[in-house]
Amino acid sequence: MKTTGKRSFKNLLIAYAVPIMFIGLSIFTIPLSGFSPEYLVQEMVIRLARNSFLVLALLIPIIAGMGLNFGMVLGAMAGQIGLIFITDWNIVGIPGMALAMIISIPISIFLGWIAGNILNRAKGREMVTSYILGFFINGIYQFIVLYMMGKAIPIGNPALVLSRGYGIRNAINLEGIRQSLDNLISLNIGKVQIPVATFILISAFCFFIIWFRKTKLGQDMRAVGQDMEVAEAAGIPVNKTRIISMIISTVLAGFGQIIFLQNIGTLNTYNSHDQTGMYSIAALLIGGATVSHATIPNIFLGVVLFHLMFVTSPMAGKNLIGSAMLGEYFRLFISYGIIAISLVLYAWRRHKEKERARMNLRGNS
Amino acid sequence: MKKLLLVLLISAMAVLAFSAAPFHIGIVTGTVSQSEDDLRGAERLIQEYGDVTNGGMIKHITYPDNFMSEMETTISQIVGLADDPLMKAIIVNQAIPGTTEGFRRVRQKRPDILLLAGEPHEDPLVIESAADLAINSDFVARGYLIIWSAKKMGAKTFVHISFPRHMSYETLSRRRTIMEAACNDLGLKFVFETAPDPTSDIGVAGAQQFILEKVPAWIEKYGKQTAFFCTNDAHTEPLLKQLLAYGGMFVEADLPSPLMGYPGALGIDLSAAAGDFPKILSAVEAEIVKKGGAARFGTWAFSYGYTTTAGLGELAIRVVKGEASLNKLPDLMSAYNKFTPGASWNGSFYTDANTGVRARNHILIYQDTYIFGQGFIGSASVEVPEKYLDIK
Amino acid sequence: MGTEKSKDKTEKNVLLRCEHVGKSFFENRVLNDINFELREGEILGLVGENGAGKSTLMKILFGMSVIAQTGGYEGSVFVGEKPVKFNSPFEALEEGIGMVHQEFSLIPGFTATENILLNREITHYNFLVEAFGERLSTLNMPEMIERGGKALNTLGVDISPKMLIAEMPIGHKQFTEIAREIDRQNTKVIILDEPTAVLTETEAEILLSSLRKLAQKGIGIIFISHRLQEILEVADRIIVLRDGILVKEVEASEADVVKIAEWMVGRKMDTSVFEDKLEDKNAEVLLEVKNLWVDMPGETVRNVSFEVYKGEVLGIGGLAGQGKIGIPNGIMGLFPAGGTVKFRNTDVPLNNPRKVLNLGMAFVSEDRRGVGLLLEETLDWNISFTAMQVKEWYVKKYLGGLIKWRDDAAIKQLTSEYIKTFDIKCQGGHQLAQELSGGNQQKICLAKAFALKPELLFVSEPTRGIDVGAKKLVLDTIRRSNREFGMTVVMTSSELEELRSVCDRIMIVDEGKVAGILPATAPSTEFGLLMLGTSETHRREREIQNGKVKTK
Amino acid sequence: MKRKRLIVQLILILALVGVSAVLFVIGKGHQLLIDNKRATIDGVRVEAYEWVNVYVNGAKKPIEIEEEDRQLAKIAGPWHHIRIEILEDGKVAKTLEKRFTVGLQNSFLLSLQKIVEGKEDWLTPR
Repeated sequence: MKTTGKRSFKNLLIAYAVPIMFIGLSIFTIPLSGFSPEYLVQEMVIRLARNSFLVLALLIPIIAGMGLNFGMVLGAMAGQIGLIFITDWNIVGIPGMALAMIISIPISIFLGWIAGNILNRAKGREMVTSYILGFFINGIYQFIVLYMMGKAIPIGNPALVLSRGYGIRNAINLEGIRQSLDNLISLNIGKVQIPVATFILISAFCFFIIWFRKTKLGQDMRAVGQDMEVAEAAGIPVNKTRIISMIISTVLAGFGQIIFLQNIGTLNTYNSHDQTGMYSIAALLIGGATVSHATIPNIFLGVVLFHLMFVTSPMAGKNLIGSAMLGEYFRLFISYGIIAISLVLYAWRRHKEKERARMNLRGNS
Repeated sequence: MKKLLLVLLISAMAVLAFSAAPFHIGIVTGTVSQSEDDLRGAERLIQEYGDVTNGGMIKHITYPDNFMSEMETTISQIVGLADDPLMKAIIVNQAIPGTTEGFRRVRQKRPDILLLAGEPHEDPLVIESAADLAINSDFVARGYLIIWSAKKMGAKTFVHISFPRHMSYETLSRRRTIMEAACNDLGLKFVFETAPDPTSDIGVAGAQQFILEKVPAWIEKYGKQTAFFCTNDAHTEPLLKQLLAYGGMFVEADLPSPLMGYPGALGIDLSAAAGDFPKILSAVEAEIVKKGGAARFGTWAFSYGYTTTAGLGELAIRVVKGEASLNKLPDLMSAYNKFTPGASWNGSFYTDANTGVRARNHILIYQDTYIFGQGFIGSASVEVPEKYLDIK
Repeated sequence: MGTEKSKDKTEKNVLLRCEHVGKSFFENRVLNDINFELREGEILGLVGENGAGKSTLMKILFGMSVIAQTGGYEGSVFVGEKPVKFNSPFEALEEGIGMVHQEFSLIPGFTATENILLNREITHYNFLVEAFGERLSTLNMPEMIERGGKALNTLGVDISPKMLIAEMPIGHKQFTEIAREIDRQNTKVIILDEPTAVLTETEAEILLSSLRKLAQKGIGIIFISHRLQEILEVADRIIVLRDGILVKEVEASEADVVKIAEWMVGRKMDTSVFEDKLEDKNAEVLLEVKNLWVDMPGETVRNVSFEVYKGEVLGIGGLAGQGKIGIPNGIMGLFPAGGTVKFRNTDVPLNNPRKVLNLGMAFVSEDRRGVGLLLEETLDWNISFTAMQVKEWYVKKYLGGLIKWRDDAAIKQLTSEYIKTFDIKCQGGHQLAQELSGGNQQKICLAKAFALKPELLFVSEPTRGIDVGAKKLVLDTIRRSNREFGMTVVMTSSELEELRSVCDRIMIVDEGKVAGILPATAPSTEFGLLMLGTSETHRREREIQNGKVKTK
Repeated sequence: MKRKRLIVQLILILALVGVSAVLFVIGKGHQLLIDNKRATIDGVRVEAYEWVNVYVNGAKKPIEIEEEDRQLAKIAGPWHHIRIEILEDGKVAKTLEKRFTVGLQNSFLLSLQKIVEGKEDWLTPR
């Protein structure tokens, strides 16, 4: 009995190795950074509001067994195109955001459909394929935004178009929709401001996921995710289901990017989407999710832990080493190193689980 | 383990402990790999006013190297500075994208903090909406003055080297147009040459290789009385190297500094003189003259990035102390001059080309060009004709 | 009971009928002129050795796509009176034929209910269906659980419909699979492919009784099993396949275990049997294996102890998946293993292939393409590679071994030697291994092992996938190297007759344990009984292990 | 059945387009340029006011416009109202309230003089 208790505790440690490691690191970096609790809480609230939706967009492909969808940058790009249009038309506030979302939907569907089809030809290597796919679509995005917009696609606003007559400027000021959602219902607890409307939207989406899992489509995705062959044999259209999961993820990533950028207030036309996939995935992994299993609590835990590290580590590094620059490198080391570590830990964990599953087949020795 | 924890906690406490300075100035710059001069300017201030950690006045942090993708980090870095109750001014040099948003957030919580932006990357109207003061190198006046200087140095042709991404920057693309117009007016031949973007797949090495191979051909084609100019920092070093070897002229770099390209092109080590610009200038000058480049190569005697970080810091301190006012040109010049003995500055308020509105919080500045083996050329006192201000 | 059954046999409707069904995979004929019928409520037992054609027959009946892809089949199949030709399992399901596969087609993270009703879920309508299609209707879980429970109840087992497959013992998974087939509204025929292979004794009992229940409801069942006792217990009629031919169709009441085993393996082997069997019991023990377990997926070895005498050829036989292949793989350190292995009275470190090779053992793997050969290299390389690596033979050393150089001349000589000895059909040592035929590749593998000059050679499935002529050559080579060079050989094979022809003693492995060791001269039926786990001693042993010792 | 679904899908798409149109109209941002400059209305010269406070859409903080000045207000959507306080010697001399709707143009010019004088064309797209 004692040994099984010990073992299950060990299993628990293994299962939550990544978040535990992060909590451990945070215990060091928080006091080292010298930030006030108030600032940190505010920062975490802001980051929960702006990043959670993006991370949520990753859930559905995981359910469908397609791993971590690095291809979500496709959706981010679609969202940005929506934002460019509404900025050009000067549609502001909540209606502007909603319209940007509507514009992004068909683009996301199309991109998601392409991604799904390509990933169906690369079964088992979805993650790296979607990663590379992101680069490829990025090229097309740049072509459209830098050469087509203003020429083939009418964009009139001189604040958007380069003076040469075509191409969108490097940075776009999103003042029209800046924090329109966050400030729609704003609540102050102490000195911490809470963007209630954004959280309502996020929780609505969580409920959507919970509901979705209970639909026939959600059930099929779970089946496909766990065993493609069995699902196929049962007559579930596997490829189609996988494409649908990519489409949903891409559309949601587009919405997520719009929510993200309305909080940021500035759109880096050519770069804002670069790190979306990487950071969302990192946050999810740090929350204790794996390539094949992720829950809603993973998301919120992950966003908080990852961004806590992100906010505190540069200052902690600076204070520890004494040089501003090294603080920045410390942050990079921590944040990217941790992604690598959590992926390795995942592989190790899976190995352990497999070994454990076969344990009873082995001799008594 | 326990010991380590204790040490860490104590050092954390030390950070939190009250410092002696009455107020703090936050400075955000790039790292050495991105923009060394900006960072040296901050170190110069720390040297004078002390680091916050040691009870001084200056709190220096850096923004991410990969700043275009990591805007989130830039914003929180800036906002994080405002968490310090003694913080009275924040200077961001260069004010990369995200600075405006960072400033907006600081303003929301701490309206008392002065917000200064050096060399903003965001559109002038955008940064003006958030910053108390924004400083740009005067791309309008320099568009004319570089050509003016080139003519004075005896150039017949002016070659402008760039690539599409840079030409998508409003400031760079507008300066190019002004240069072309100035060439026409002053009787120089204007040539636009394209070189690969170092941030593309070819990389810095590939882009530099391209310049190394191409310059002899360009000199062959346009003659030795040709002044070259490139918009990209990575292109500068190989360009200078080849110009020294094959002839040709160079007025000043995009972000002029004696450190910009020259040490690498000349193969001299200036690390011992870090931050001491008169020493750097004379070392570079001696080498240029030795290689026969006298009167053919120029620069700003003091780095623009270095002076901007230090000068804005100095200005902020003076303003907080009540010794200067933020939007007075002479006060700004005096703060800048503190770090650039001997060199003169000129500047003007930025005027929006579309509306003709003159901004009260956006100043364009430039320094007199220094020609090696000859001295200051006097461009700071040249009147820039009105017409160039309106060229878009 | 048997007479009663045969009486009403003619009165009941025929559910499924095969007429002159035959199938060949290209040149290889696997089924020939099969005729049988299955009636309502009847349980038909189907037996045969590995490779007798059982699986192919079932694939035809279930419409597996592999059949159509390889040119279809001959003869005709009728469901009821309707001739059918299935192109996919879905068409078979449509006609009411369900199949329970040997490998579970269950989703581990799903509950029993979810698996039973996979893609046949009960759903609620909601308005989103109108916009986005049926798949957005929500699942009606309570009703599904009820229906899943009902299907499980029909089988008479006590499994919670909410239980996760991953948490189930293996037997429950089997029941879940069957329940899925039952749940289909129109199921008339269920084909069960070795359903009891993974079950404990008690579970098997329950399964058999639930099969009887199903039969009473009028469902026809085709039951494939290697456990002849079970077949006799449950089936009404038994058909025996051997080498693709239906050799016997009898009422269960007229058969017994020994008879069936004879029918199954009863053919005469035409390969020349080496007569000089070694019977020297006093021979020196070369290898001693005690309580060996090997974690090799699909070939798990649980607890095996045996001895190998110097100079003999020991055969390891048994049905596929029972663990016989796991034994050499475990000893050679290719899969995680435990237990004690002694070679010449010294302990052999497990899980360390290099050490084992150094001790003087060599292994010809059953996995020629994966482990055995460097397909894109020359024969020279293939034959000498291991010897170079392990023994540092055919290597010239300079500067006191600091620099090692391949001795190409020696390698060439070695290769041509083996090409001659083994009669390898090739253009010479420079040819690439992948260009050779299967038999010749096998010989290269043997040559590679021989080049190590091992004292003990493990050969695993040496004749798999090669034609009859090549088989004989390979077996001859093994035999000759044993008799002429005194190399001790442990040979694993699925073909009993092959083992009987080459080996001195044969060990039969069943369910990861040794079922028995017999001299090769023992009658083949005895081996058959050992393999099928029906020998009395073995059965008893199993019951003891299952904690069900019969006191009476 | 299929047909019905097609119709539903069509209706949904149309509804989405409709919603987009509504969002476009109610979210459209405009610049409202408010002029306090001397003007000639029907041949009569109207001087600029000394100081005017304009409250746009119930804002708490007014836009303060000096004599001969033009200021800018950002507004969104078609329906607006403004409250104008005309100050003389630092005291509110006159208060006016106006409701108005704007079209889809980007920029509108509002002349305070014309409002006070009761003219119709006080708001012109620009």
